[in-house]
Amino acid sequence: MLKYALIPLLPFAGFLIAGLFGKYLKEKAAWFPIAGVVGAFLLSFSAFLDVLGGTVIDENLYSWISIGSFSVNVGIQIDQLTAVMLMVVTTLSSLIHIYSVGYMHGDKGYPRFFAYLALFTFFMLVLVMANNFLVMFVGWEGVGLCSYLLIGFWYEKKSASDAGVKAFVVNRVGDFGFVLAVLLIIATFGTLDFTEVFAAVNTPVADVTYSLFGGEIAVVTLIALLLFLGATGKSAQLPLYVWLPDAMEGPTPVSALIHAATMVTAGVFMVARCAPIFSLSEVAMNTVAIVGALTAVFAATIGLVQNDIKRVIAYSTISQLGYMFLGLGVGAFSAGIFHLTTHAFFKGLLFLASGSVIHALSGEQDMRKMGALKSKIKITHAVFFIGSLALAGIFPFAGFFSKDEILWSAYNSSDLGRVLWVLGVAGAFMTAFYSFRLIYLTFWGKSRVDHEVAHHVHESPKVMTVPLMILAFFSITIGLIGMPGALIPHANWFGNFLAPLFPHAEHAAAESHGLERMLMVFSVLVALAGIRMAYSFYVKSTAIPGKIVEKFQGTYNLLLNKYKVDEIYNYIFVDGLVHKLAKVLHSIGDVKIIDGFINGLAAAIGNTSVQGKKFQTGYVQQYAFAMGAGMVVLVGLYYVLK
Amino acid sequence: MNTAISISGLKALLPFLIMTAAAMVVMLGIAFRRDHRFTVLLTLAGLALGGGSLVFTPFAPDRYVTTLVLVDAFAGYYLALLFAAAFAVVCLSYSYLEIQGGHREEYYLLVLLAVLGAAVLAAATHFASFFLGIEILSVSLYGLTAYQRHRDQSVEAGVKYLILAAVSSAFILFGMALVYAEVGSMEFARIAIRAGAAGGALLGTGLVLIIVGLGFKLAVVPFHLWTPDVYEGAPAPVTAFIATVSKGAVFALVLRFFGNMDIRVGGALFLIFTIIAVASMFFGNLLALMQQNVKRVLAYSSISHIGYLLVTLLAAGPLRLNASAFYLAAYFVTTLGVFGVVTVLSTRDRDADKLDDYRGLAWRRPWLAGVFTAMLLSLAGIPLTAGFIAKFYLVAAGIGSALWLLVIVLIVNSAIGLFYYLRIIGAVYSMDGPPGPSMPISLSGSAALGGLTLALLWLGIYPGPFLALIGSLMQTAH
Amino acid sequence: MIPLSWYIMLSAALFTIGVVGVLSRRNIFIILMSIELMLNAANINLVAFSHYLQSLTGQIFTIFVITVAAAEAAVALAIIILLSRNRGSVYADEFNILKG
Amino acid sequence: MIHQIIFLYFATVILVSALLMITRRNPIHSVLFMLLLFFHIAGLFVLLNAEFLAAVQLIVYAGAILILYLFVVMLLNVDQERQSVRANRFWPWVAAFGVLIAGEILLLISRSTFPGDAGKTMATPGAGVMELGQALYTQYLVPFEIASVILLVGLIGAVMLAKKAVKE
Repeated sequence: MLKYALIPLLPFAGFLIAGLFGKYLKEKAAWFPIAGVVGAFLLSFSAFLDVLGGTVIDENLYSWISIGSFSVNVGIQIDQLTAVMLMVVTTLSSLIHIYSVGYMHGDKGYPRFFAYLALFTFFMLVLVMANNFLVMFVGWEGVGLCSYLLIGFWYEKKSASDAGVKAFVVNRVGDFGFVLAVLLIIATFGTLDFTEVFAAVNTPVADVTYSLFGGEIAVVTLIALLLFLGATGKSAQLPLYVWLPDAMEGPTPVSALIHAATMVTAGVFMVARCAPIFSLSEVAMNTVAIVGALTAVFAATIGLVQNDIKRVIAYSTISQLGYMFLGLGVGAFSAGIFHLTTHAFFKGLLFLASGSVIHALSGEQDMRKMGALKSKIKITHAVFFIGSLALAGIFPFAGFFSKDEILWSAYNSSDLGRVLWVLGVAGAFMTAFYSFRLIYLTFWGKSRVDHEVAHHVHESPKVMTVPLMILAFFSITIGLIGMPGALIPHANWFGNFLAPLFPHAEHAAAESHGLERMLMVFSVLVALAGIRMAYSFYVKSTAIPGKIVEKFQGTYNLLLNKYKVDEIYNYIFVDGLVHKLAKVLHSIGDVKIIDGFINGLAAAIGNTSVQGKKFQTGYVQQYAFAMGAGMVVLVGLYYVLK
Repeated sequence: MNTAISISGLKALLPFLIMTAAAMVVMLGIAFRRDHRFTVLLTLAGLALGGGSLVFTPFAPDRYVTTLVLVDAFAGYYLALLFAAAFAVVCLSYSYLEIQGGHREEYYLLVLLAVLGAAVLAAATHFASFFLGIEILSVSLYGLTAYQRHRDQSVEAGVKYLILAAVSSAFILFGMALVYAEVGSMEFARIAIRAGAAGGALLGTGLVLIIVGLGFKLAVVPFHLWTPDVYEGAPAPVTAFIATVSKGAVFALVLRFFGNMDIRVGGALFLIFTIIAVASMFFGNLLALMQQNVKRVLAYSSISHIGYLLVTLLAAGPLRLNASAFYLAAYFVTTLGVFGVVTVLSTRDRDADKLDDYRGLAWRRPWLAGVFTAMLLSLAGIPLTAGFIAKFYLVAAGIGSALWLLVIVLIVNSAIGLFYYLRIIGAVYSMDGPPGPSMPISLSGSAALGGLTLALLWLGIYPGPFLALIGSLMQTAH
Repeated sequence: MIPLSWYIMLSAALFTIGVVGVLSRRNIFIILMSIELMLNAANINLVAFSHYLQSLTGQIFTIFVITVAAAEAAVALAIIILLSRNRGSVYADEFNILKG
Repeated sequence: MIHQIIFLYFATVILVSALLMITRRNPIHSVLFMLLLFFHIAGLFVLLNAEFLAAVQLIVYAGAILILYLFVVMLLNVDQERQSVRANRFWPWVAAFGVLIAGEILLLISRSTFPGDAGKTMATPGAGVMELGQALYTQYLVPFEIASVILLVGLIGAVMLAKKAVKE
């Protein structure tokens, strides 16, 4: 099965060609990454069929590092979970590559863009195909790196480079958790191989406790929590979600591929992959569920009032990722992955479609300057509508099946689960509201488009609309693969497919089909109510929102300002102690780069750097003095300790 | 105690003799024919011969030559590393100096002699060879640093390095005298035994003074202040030499000298090294963040890298020698590669050390930019490069000894460090920048860079055989 | 006879004077000579210990130190000549273009 | 007793001339005090039965190195020194720092024990030189050769740096 090692390597080859020869190939450079990614898609499909036929691949290609008795292999593992991820990643990546041909046309960084995109795909594929933690880490770091490079793709724009820095800093915090978890795994189990680690978690080897902050904590819980910290960074969950909305500064295809369909779901994938570890720790599972549910609601409330079309979708992504974690946290791993799959299609669709809108409006992203576009860009409107229905969870669109399975699992799991279910339903209401608010503001009502822009409004070329239509098709149909048992017994093909991986997952009681059906109807009604409310607010009587805003001015502003989280972060880290130092910093160095630091933690670090530079006076005798002082201190220390 | 040198002893000294002979031959060569290319070829031949002679050198765990020099597998490994690094430096120097005018030939003579000094350090087991090795290295470096006589920066860097290195030598010397007073011997083995048992105040102070001096050579906090200035002022290939050969040889010596001592957890030496390591990691990375000068960024980054490397000194167990051996190899390849790019981009008038020199490099010279990116990512410890494996090895050695504090500090610092490497990479791939390519890259420069890049990827993607080699070499060393 | 601690005290005092000279004087000549003071302080120690320990190592080491001092002085003075030629100054605190 | 008096004399002169060396305004005066200091260190070496080293100290240190300094000092413009400030602006701090170091070393000595056989002399006077030579050319042959290399380095370095630039 060595040929499957080519799955990541083909995009990589595309990256090399586009990167090294892009200068000469100009816009032809795009074809190599596309060929690579499509090739990877075909191979993935073949692998998927293999897995479907019952062949699970877990092979070591060669020994990468061997240190004493400890060794790490470079290996691939294609089981059910990986097969699903492979299909999602390669399909989306292929479509988005093709779409970008049209979207990026004429951009001066054209070859570079495709090189980055192919490189990203390579790392994402490494991440999902890894058979041990270290290879997974390779992918994990790699996608983060590409994300950073792609967010700051237009660094002529200061906000883009700021956003890149923010994403960088936040993700580093998450990665720190991931790395520590990996090290703990080495220290505890002496191996990083998935199979071996998961086999060992139930044995006495794992009976280690660490005392932390005065309490005892089992090593499995500690590992799970650290891994989850990594996941919250990568998948933009509370409290590390702040980077994702800003990451929308990148080109729209990037937002679609990285910040909606693939990279941000890496955290979900990783938690699902480590299900054997998580399942052993109730604390960790509850943490995952609670963080997921809270994020789902929290991000949805912010999404209600955003005016930037991409930001609305970004907050909805955070919210939907929250649903996925909610599913994982209540033990419904396959439901979480199912939602990941459907979400990848409809959210990818929404991003690309919004890209098409932005393309049509010559770069305008503010919904207050849109409206009445539905007749001008018909295809885009149609697919946008389909995507929104899927996102809102309307039967029989894709989002309905996956979201409902998660909510049902939550309801069924425990008392805590019922509370989380309430949160989830509230989130679903808001999701329906803001996604249709988006539709109505953008496509319906009166036109608020600037006059110069209005003349140029045009439908996107075929190379962009065809991928949109393909995604729209999937957004309608993909949900059917996970038909809940309550509607058609034993038709949940997706759940059965993944079932061998999650034997420990809690299965909903079979006899409560009636209740499940009732809850389904309820949540669809809730979503419809949300749509209806959006309709009356933004189409029928557009005065209502204004009145509400007046009445709840404080709440509205709070939401509009994203709960002032950025401000609070800034307040703590920037305006507090380090404020003055930050000013010094500002005046000394390159404003562009330094402004990037003025975001929380980074500012403090930057200040230390500037303060530290003052030691570097350039006077040789002061250097010698530092040496002498160091000597005196060290000798003194030696005495004290001796 | 054998007092005279036997024939087998002479055989064991083969690499040293060849290096000395090479210096003589090059000197005579210059006398007969003052030609840049000719001198470089002679130098390279000498280094290759020295490296080749390692195959015939009878390394053995107890191959002492008069208690002053121990030619074992440990020394052999570091000799090979030093010779290889010097080979790359000479290749890069050729491309750097070819565009400079004047008499350039003595430069290579000093490089050869400095390598000899470094080689002596790697094999030293006695204060006499220790001190002389370090002095040959330093005195050659005074000359090399100030080589660009017409540039104020170069001369200033030379004078700073001169004063501080001389002071640090004086510290080392005074420390040696104190250690000698208490132990009554200058052999490492005896000192280690005494230090492990009941070291008195004289011995302790002596060791601290030696740490100060070695800390200067390694550029660790608080003895690091010279590093950015000298890195910036010295000619780019010399900076590469200081960063690799000089520091590598000194670290080999540190391993030899302190490695045999019982550095107990919680003991004074342990704490001192921990403080130095942690301070170096943080200082280096934090100060690099705001730098606009690429050579200074690399200087600060080297400070933090030595901080990382000190973890191996504190770790217990057999892994640490392997870890440091691999780390240094990866660090050599990476550092030489980075400075190689700086070297080939330098012009007759100035070194390419401004961030702006690299802006948009990817569009002018995609291959060179690719090499540069790979090297920077390796410095940052990104997977698929040698730097990642090296750092992983370090961390593995660290958690093997439960040095959680150091390991966590190391990870936090890698995170900070990545930022400034990415900043340079960002500049390389930005769309603005000076237009048009300047002069072509010389053959020797591109050959060296190509070789280093291959080595980087080989060590990063398929390090198995190399790790096994290190494992077998270091096993006999202990 | 003379206690060994006297020698150590003498050499320590000399070393300290050397350090102070290096750190405080502006003229690079004096700085270099102060470094020679530090080396000589170490030499006194080495010879004294060699005497008291009945071991020749210290004396032989001192010969090496003097050799090193000679080589170092040669290069150091060459650099000083270069400095005064290029910049017309031999004051340590006037060399300050490399910093930050 | 007589030894102690001789030692005290040497020590006093050494320290006083060292202090004068680092405080003189005129570098030539400093060099001369340095010369005085070297002579007295050589005297100490004789006191410690290291006659050969005493000779080396005088011939190499005082005779060669110091004279080299003197040459260069006189080669360059020394008058300048007479008008300019001697010490940098930190010198009081540095002096205080020196006191700190001295204090630390005193503390160290008070805590140390020294070899009990203090005061013994080396074998017979004169024989030291022979033993020294034997050791130098057998056991210490390797570092001896290395030491010759370091002189070569000094030679090349000095020539390379101080030579006149060639015109192209």
